[in-house]
Amino acid sequence: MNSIVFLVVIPLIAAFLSLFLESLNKATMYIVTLFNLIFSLAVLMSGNIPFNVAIGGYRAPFGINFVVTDITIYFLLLVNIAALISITMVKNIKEYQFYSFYFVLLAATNGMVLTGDMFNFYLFTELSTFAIAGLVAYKRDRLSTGAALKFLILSSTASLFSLASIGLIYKTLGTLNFADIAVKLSSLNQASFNLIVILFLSSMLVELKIFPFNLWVVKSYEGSITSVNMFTHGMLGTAGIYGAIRILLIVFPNMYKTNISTVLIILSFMTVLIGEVEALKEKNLVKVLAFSSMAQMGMFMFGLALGSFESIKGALYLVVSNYIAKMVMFIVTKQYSNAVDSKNYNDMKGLGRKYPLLAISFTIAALSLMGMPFFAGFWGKFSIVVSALATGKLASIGISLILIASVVEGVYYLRISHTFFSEKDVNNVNISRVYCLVPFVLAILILAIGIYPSYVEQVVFNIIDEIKNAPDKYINIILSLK
Amino acid sequence: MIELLFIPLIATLFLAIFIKNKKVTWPLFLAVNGYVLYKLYSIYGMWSLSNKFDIGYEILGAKLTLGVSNNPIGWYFAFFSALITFIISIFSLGFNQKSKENVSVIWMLIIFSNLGIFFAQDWVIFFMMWEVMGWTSFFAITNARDKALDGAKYYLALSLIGASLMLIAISLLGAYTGTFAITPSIFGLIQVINSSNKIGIVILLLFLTTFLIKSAAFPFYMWPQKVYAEGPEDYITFMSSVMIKYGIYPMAIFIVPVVGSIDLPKILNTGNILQYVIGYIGAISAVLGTLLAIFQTDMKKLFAYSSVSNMGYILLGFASMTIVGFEGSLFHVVNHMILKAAIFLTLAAVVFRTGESEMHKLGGLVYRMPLTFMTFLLGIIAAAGIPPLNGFGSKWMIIQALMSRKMVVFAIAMIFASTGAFMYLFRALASIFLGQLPDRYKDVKEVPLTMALPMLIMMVLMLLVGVVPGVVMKPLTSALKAVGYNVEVASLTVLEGSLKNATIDLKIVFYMFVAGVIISAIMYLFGNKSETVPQNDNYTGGEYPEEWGVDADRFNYSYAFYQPFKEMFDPLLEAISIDDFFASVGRNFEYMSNEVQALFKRGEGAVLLFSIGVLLLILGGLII
Amino acid sequence: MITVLRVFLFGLFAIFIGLLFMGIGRKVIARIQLRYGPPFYQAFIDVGKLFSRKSITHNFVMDLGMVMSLGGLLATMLFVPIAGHVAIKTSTNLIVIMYLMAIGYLGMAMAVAASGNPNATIGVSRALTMMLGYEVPFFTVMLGLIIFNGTSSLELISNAQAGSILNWNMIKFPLAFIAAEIALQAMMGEKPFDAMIAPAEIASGPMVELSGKYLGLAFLTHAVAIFVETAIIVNLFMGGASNVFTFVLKQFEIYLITVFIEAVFPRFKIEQAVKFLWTVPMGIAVIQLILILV
Amino acid sequence: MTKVFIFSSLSLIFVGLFGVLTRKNIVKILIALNIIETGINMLLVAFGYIEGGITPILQSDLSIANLNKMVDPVPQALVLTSIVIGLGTTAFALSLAMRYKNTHNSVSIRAIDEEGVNI
Repeated sequence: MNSIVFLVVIPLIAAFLSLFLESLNKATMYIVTLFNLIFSLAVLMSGNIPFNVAIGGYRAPFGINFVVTDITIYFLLLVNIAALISITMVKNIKEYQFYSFYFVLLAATNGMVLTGDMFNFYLFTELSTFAIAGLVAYKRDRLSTGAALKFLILSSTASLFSLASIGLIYKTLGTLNFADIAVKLSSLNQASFNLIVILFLSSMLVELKIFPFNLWVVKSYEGSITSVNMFTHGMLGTAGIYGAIRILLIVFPNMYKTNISTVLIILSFMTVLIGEVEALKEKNLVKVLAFSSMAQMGMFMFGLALGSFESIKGALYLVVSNYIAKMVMFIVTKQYSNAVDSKNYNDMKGLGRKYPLLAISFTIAALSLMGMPFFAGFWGKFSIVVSALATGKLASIGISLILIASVVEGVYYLRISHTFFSEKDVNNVNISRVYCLVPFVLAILILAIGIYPSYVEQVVFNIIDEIKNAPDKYINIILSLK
Repeated sequence: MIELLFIPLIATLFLAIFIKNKKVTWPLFLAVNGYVLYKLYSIYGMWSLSNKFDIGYEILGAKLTLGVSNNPIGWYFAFFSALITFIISIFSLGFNQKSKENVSVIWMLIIFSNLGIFFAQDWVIFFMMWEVMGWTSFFAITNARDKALDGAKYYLALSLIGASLMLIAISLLGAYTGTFAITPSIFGLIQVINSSNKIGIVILLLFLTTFLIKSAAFPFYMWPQKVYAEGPEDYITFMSSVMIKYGIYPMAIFIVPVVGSIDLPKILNTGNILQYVIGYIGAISAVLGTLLAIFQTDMKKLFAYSSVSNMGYILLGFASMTIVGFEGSLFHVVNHMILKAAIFLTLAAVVFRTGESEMHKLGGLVYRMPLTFMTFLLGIIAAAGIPPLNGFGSKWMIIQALMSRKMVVFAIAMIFASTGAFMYLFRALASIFLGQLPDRYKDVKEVPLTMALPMLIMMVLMLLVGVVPGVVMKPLTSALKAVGYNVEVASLTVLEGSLKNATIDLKIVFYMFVAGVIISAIMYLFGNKSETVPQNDNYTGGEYPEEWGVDADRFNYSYAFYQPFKEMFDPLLEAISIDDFFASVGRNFEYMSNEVQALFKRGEGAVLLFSIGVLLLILGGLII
Repeated sequence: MITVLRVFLFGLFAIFIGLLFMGIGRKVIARIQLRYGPPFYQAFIDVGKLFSRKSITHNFVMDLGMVMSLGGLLATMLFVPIAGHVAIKTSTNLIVIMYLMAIGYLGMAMAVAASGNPNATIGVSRALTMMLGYEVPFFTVMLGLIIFNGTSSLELISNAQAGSILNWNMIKFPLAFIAAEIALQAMMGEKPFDAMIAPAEIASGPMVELSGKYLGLAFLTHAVAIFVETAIIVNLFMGGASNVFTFVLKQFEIYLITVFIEAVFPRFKIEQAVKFLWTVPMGIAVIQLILILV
Repeated sequence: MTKVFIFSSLSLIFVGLFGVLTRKNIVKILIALNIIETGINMLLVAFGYIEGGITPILQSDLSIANLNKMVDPVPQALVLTSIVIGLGTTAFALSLAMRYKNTHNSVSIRAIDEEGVNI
């Protein structure tokens, strides 16, 4: 299955080509994205999973390798689906820079998910932040330029930290392969292990939007166009989550024996608290979504940091719920804010009456984020609460604070929903009905998962299974390659 | 069994599709409610009906199956809820002719969750339905109108807090007793508590808090007045009569059996500590609700506080932990449903015709709306707990139970509250319907037939349950018997108290009352005939004020009705304003929100904060 | 048929005794104030006169309310055992009696509020406030006796005191008796607790708009109220009686005490009255209750 | 010798970090970032360095005999890549900085900017 490399290579080629294609760029974008999606679907269907591809024929610990296991393929699909949905929001963009950056981002996020090598992972991360910064800056106004610059400075500082960590890993373990690191990690002494994990985490957490590493989020969400927001959320965010799962749970599982997991618990519930509380007073809908996505990532991180399989399962449910719900919300926000030419949700009064599908989708997404039953988010919340209470005092306090924060979330989201439905004359507004359909289908998906989570449960089970039996399901596949 | 939940859900979809068309939605709403009522009637006694769904989700290492099953106490609650809902939905038919918004979709969803709560077999599905009730109520209360937003937000926040507490409680319960099913978990929890485990008490208190929030008991007594004041009137009728009981149901099936049979230190040999906790919450709710109701000027707020006070009675009945008190409380649940529905229907009718809910701006409506007046009159007589209308029997049973357990403080609180009830009830009667009719309401008409009919039904119900309490007590006692309580099935008109020689035959009370009225009517007819004269004739001695160059002023005593009394209580009420507390919490949250936002607005500190974060990580990882 | 006759006779009896007491009361007060006073049958004459006059009404609620008021009190009266006789065999439950009494007051309040006169409404608002004032201490007293006897049946409580005078609750629980007496004073609306009538202030309050037979019905209501309230006290504290004559005599003693207090005291303001009722009689009643409980 | 490398690279990192944290001028911040990067690159090279080591090229018998004295080539490969990445980032950031100057009329990162623009 060496062809898996195409997932990265073709977008990269497209990135080059986009400099010359001009008006064909949009078509290329669809073609490449569809290719990636269909290709990854084909990989899923082929039944060859898991497999390992050594780039250039170098055997696993020595060369760079691409690994496809259950986790990989699911996240690959998530990334590519997000890409497809996001690009439907792209309209009237002529500049080749946008397309070029998009292709780089697509290649980088696919690469992040596929790679089995630490340094390669760092490279792809760097590339993706680079691309996102470029995309954020696309609007060329004060807001986006400032946001992009600050994001770039922050993320390159962070990635320098991770580079240092990679250096340390290489120095101490003599390898950069994920699987090899996992095997050799037990020989490492505690202090250097801590230092490595801390340095690596500090770059990881920037992408995962954990407080206090998340100051870029609001500005870049606010400054960029909707499709870019969806890239940030659906592609970069999802790839980051993949990285967190892969690296924390499979490469550095020893982390749970140290105090770092405690620190992570504290940071993550602080993230939730701060994110929700800030969103309460915010009137700009895009910023509300930014704050809320911070909080959701905090919740995810909380589940991950607890470290029990129950809580990881909850975290994965949250990922699914947040992934779909935020997508819905961004689309709705875009349609509504374009319609009234304002991002303040108080100006969007009455739109829910004229275009109820959008508003209903938004409400369903919001309810899912709040963790309401019969919506996808509930199962995640339930699992996390159950396992947090079984874990210990700190986790119990944390989960209580998170639940209080989710009350705040409920209040502001439903207030926004209410605003959509309140009465105002909106006759001069026009939204294409086609655009109402995408979020509605996604919202129905949320409901379906909420009511009958069996299919997601299967996927989540496979992921957890891989984490549980990491030596069999991941490490040996790579290292025993001839 | 499952179709009972399924039909409302399907109906919700249809209602949503036809939301613009009032001619379709409200009859459909009525029809579905009728179906639910019929279905509930038909499954009486079939306690083994149940459905289980496997949703393929694992929790605590076991597959989670969700189940609904018919159970006696749940049926009792569900049936009477459905009955009242059905009557209210007849009223809605006429009431919503003019309104722009359509609350029926959300309302149907609430009915669905309502049935789910009553027939839940395990805590997970109970919780799911409970949460659905929370957010749907938010939309139902606002009903897309901005003025109701504050109250709705308050309610939403409270119910979300409650639900969070319950989620924690359920998780702990599952972890410690190993089951999510409701009935086994009762025994499990009793065992956990009896083996001197503090966590058991914590679980119990978490559940209790959740239920208290929904039933608007003491520390959470503010939401009814905020919500009822602005919500759509017909929905508010449903909320005040039916929905406020949702907190009582789980208390009856879970809290009461657990508290009744755990080993805890006793107070004065009359009851354990938790019993007293519930009792004091009930007593404070009853007294405080009464006092606050006395001082309201908005009629909907007044009756909102009256509901708080009535919830207090129900809690007092639970606190007595005697079978009579328990029966009394559950009986009062239905009584309060009926009488509150009757009262709120009349209020809705008044608002429908006048658009006014401040009592001192109304007056004299009895001249224009006699039927509404009669319903209201019977409603307040019932609410005051005066025989021969309903309200009395249940209150009597609760007081009997409290006296037999020598819980004197609670008994006195109860009497205080029910005597104080005369004050606010009469105040509402006098200010809305009696006194002099303002000129602007000269052309007010009696309500149309669809709204008059439910009122008539309510009057009949109040009298029927008042004179023949057996129509409610029989199903109640047989339900309790089916659950395993040691009770006898009640007879039609006789209520049993728990003290010596304490049985009352409400039939005889009714006859006595009729006899008294007949004697009195004979006296009345015996007197010389009377003449109906306009108001001013009595003042002016037959002269016309216009001829003297003066206008006839109309004086009504309806503002600051109990001013001297209020002044007595002002210091007390200022001292214990829970509202201020919650408001300050809300303010603090918003203040915090502003502060932290400033952090993100500046943005140049990003790298700085990042480094601080790294430092924290390092310090945390190495030192902690 | 016999039952109907009994009920009717009981009602008439109560009205008769009540009116008689009222007349005698007026005479006694007059003598205390060094006046000659009207004859003791003056109340009958008044009622007769009022019923024979033409009267005015403003709407049907007034009629309804007045009938309800007298009817409610008569119904209450039928529950009170008079020297062991009750109109119909029933458990003479104290709580039922207390709640039934309220319907009479509610009817009266409704009727006068319907008259549309602000003075009347003020009077009613005061009366209801006063009611909250006296019901609480009175119930506390009752609660003590109910817990002591283990029953809430008035008849059983009364029977438990049979025998010597030392068995009377009045002797056994003097504090309770004092508290009940003070509460009774307020219950009857006599001075110092007559803020709801206050002729000089609000022109007799509730009665201001009543005329002819309406005022007559109000008179009768008051008469029955006096009968019922004194009868409750007699049953609670003086052990009832073996025959009707002694019973009425005991009732009269209670009424006389009330009249004496009425004759010499000025009037409380309404909030003073409530505060007084919630401190002095309530305090006494609570002390008694604690003594009973311990 | 390795220690000197490590200490000097660490000091470069801290100097750079100090610059990033305290400077307000965007260009200075970018320079400081580059200093950190250089420091880290040096660190990586130092990690692979062996006291008195030889070039890791198998060209003669001597080099084959002294395999364990060879300097690790991987860090150098890494460093090359990371230098390229750094270059790209810096170039991109500088172009953004130019636009920043145009839109904000300032190169201070504290220029009060984005707020108030939203409608």
